[in-house]
Amino acid sequence: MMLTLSSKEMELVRSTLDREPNEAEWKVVDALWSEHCSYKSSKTFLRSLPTTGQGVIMSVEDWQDAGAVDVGDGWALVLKVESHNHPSAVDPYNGAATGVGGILRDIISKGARPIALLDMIRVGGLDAKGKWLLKNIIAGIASYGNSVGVPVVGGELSFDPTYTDNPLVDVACVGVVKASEIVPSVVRTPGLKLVLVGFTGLDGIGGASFASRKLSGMDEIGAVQIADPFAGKILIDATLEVRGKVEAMKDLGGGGLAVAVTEMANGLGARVQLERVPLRVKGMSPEEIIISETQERMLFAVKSENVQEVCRAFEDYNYPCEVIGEIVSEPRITFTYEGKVVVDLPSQLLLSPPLFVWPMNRKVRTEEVKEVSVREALSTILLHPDLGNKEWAYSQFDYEVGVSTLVKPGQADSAVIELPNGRQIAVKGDANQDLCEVDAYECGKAIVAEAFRNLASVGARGIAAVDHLQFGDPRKPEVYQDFVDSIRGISEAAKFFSVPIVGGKVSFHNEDKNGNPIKPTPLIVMAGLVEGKYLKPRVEEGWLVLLGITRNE
Amino acid sequence: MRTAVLKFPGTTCEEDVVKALRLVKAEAEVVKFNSFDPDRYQGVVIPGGFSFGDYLRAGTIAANSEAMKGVREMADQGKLVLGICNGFQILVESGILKGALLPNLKLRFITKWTYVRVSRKDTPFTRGIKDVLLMPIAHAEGRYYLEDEEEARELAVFQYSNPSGLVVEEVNPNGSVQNVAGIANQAGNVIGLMPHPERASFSKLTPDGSTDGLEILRVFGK
Amino acid sequence: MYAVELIIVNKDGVRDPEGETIKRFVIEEQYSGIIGEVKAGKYVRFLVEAKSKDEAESLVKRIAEEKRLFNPIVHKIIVRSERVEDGSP
Amino acid sequence: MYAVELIIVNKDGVRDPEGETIKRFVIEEQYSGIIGEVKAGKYVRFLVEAKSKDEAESLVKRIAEEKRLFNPIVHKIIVRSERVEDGSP
Ligand SMILES: Nc1ncnc2c1ncn2[C@@H]1O[C@H](COP(=O)(O)OP(=O)(O)O)[C@@H](O)[C@H]1O
Repeated sequence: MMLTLSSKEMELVRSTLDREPNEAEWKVVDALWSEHCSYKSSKTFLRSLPTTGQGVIMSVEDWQDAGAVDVGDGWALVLKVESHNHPSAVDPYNGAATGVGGILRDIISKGARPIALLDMIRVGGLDAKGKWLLKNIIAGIASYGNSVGVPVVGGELSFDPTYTDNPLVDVACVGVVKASEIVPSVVRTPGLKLVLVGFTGLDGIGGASFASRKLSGMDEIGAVQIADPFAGKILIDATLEVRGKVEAMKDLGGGGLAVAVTEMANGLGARVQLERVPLRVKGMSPEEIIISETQERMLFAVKSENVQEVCRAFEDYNYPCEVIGEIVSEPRITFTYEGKVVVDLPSQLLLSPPLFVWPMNRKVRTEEVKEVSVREALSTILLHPDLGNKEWAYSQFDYEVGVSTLVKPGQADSAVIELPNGRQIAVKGDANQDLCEVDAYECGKAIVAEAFRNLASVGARGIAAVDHLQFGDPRKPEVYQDFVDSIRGISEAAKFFSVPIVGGKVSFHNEDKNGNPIKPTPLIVMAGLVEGKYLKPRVEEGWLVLLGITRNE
Repeated sequence: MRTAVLKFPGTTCEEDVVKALRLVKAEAEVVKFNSFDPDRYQGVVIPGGFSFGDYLRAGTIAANSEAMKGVREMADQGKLVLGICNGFQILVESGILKGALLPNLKLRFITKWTYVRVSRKDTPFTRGIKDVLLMPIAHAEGRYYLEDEEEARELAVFQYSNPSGLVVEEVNPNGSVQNVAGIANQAGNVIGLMPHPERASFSKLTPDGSTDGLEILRVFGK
Repeated sequence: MYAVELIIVNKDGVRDPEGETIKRFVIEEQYSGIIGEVKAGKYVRFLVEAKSKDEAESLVKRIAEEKRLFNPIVHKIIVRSERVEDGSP
Repeated sequence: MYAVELIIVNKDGVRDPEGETIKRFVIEEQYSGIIGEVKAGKYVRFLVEAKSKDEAESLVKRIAEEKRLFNPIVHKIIVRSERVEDGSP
């Protein structure tokens, strides 16, 4: 059995339970206590981010799947970012595609309709491997986004040898929902039925711990997930059809049913009968059913009287929908299989992993600035693939679907989309690995400022952001220091611009095959409301005006 | 005109089409593929998207559905049938329109604004409209093929062209024969095209403020 | 049980950009003169309960035609089969 | 000359949504019980000048690996060949 728990953590589990957990129970604890699900190495610092502010409807505080802000007339904008780095390293096509599927499900989990996607891609370079990665990553994103009819309206393409073995594939999604119709991720009352939609298969067994581990290069087949955008589309359509009849919903992500059920119960208890779970393959063991990470599944908490109606919407599409258990008041998570207890653990234990603060140590940085000739500097900059034309990539995305993309990819520094209430929002994602490598704190500030400026360039004022913090192994003091410094920077700048951070994600263990961490790559995705008229992306003639002081930086 | 906008599992553009059809005052509604009654409508639009994930080949699985039998009935009765993008692929795969739509020569999905020349004005959709229209394409399998190129040219209603309406190979985005962007049946009541008229129906979304898509959709408002 | 393979390729004379691309990028640099034509297509494998090879193959042919798994205007199909015990290829 | 077929399908145990969808929406109503699993994949056929069947097949295997025509993490390949005179399938 492959667990990521440390011996100290295992000791803690044993002493809390006062017994030795069985194998299935260990796997459940392992999934819930994984870095991916528990944020055990990051939570302490994430708390310092400014998460509230004018217009915030739902933020990190609520510990929900995505954040939401008010955009007028009773509408809320829902925003989330996530990465699929490790899966994309081994299977760039499916890794990137399932990343899109996952972020879409985060948005529909709130009852929101996804209206735009962004993709921020980082690979090593344009050598054979880099090209293979890039080609497949873009094709994977296109395949999923296009198939479900959500326009990919913007993103980044960046090249740096630091990503040769560990590409970064970040996807963000914005959705809209009437604020009064937001569906929570957690339940408050016992008695609700737990309804699972979608087949469960063998895919991705061990994925949550995979993401929290470094890439071993070994047979990672179990962690490979195949994207099924067609199923994803059905899931989106049917879920949005039934959202009014559902008390809470969650998508199934890392850690599968174990995590979704426990987090949804949120301190209450749940009883699940595993034999009721619709399976794609015969002969799955109860344990496998609990931790399978098959894509395109959702968990709903539904009042008994609404179950039929909810499931009818899915049956219409020939999509499985089954009651698998219920929420109970006794705070225990119990999984049974044909009457036999497989897992029986206290909710509290699962929801409270020990938090860590790892040792920190600031890298010694050489202050010396290399002398370069203007000519050399210019040609290095202008020939860098980062500045190449990205049409090859974005022309593979159906960015027109939805008839609301006003400023399209390649036209300006941010995309502008129209909301159902007629208002317009701008969105953009930004990171800067080179600056972060030199100074993570300044970089944290800079990326927030850059995102804010990018929005301003089309006439929008930032109203909310989500961040994604991508680093190496947190147990390395230099890495952890950078991590903490970047949060401090992001936090300061977000406060300065009054842009609340309404959500985010952390991804550690991004390393090359020699165990060197990637350059620190925090990333910001910001949304802003256009004030007045959005600015024309291009003008035919006029003066060029440069604002601000140009320094020797 | 009472118009059904047919939604298969995987269709993505049904709401966009309805929005555009409302602009021309068509009485349009989205109808799910498993509850489609052809007798209730005078016209039907099969919108774009990825019906059944476009697995195997774009449009194939949808072409096998009961709903397409209904569409064939409507076509035979001379009612108006419009297939956009995936809708065109479905019409071709079900044999209601002739030919095949193959993967783009570049082998990838392409989104792009394209000019098309209106080559046949003897259809209810194109009677009296402009000569050149600006509309976006967004597809991976749009290379129209028919062995007999002469016949392809006769069926062609839209051909990729330059802005002044010249049909030249350089502007062919996908390698289709004769630059075909859309065709009609002999009678002209059934049209399929790869470009999206509904995306060229709102002036704020088009590169030059035009609304050429509405020209084609207008017939449903009559 | 029979494993019946249905292979769908473009007819001769219909361009096959995928085959062409594989040939161009993949082969010419290193293997020109050794590799001739390259043709790409789709592969579908059915497990069929049937009494004979013939019955299995004609069933798949019928399905391919009825359900238009290929478009006769552009594609040709190759159908092959072999007897299998448990169905794993 | 040898005609070498390269068939690329998902490994056993790895999902195949395309095959599943074909089965569920095209085959099932009419042929359930007769048609079991449906698996979809890619097909590439190479004409190869080689001295032996073995040589032809290993050349195609090498090309498939070197040129990443498949991803060994998710796919398995089947390589088969037969001797041909003029290369027409
Ligand atoms: N870097 C971060 N900054 C701010 N909030 C974060 C960050 N990382 C995670 N969060 C928040 O933690 C919460 C839990 O996230 P998570 O459980 O990972 O969501 P999901 O189930 O969608 O993966 C979310 O509200 C998320 O926005």
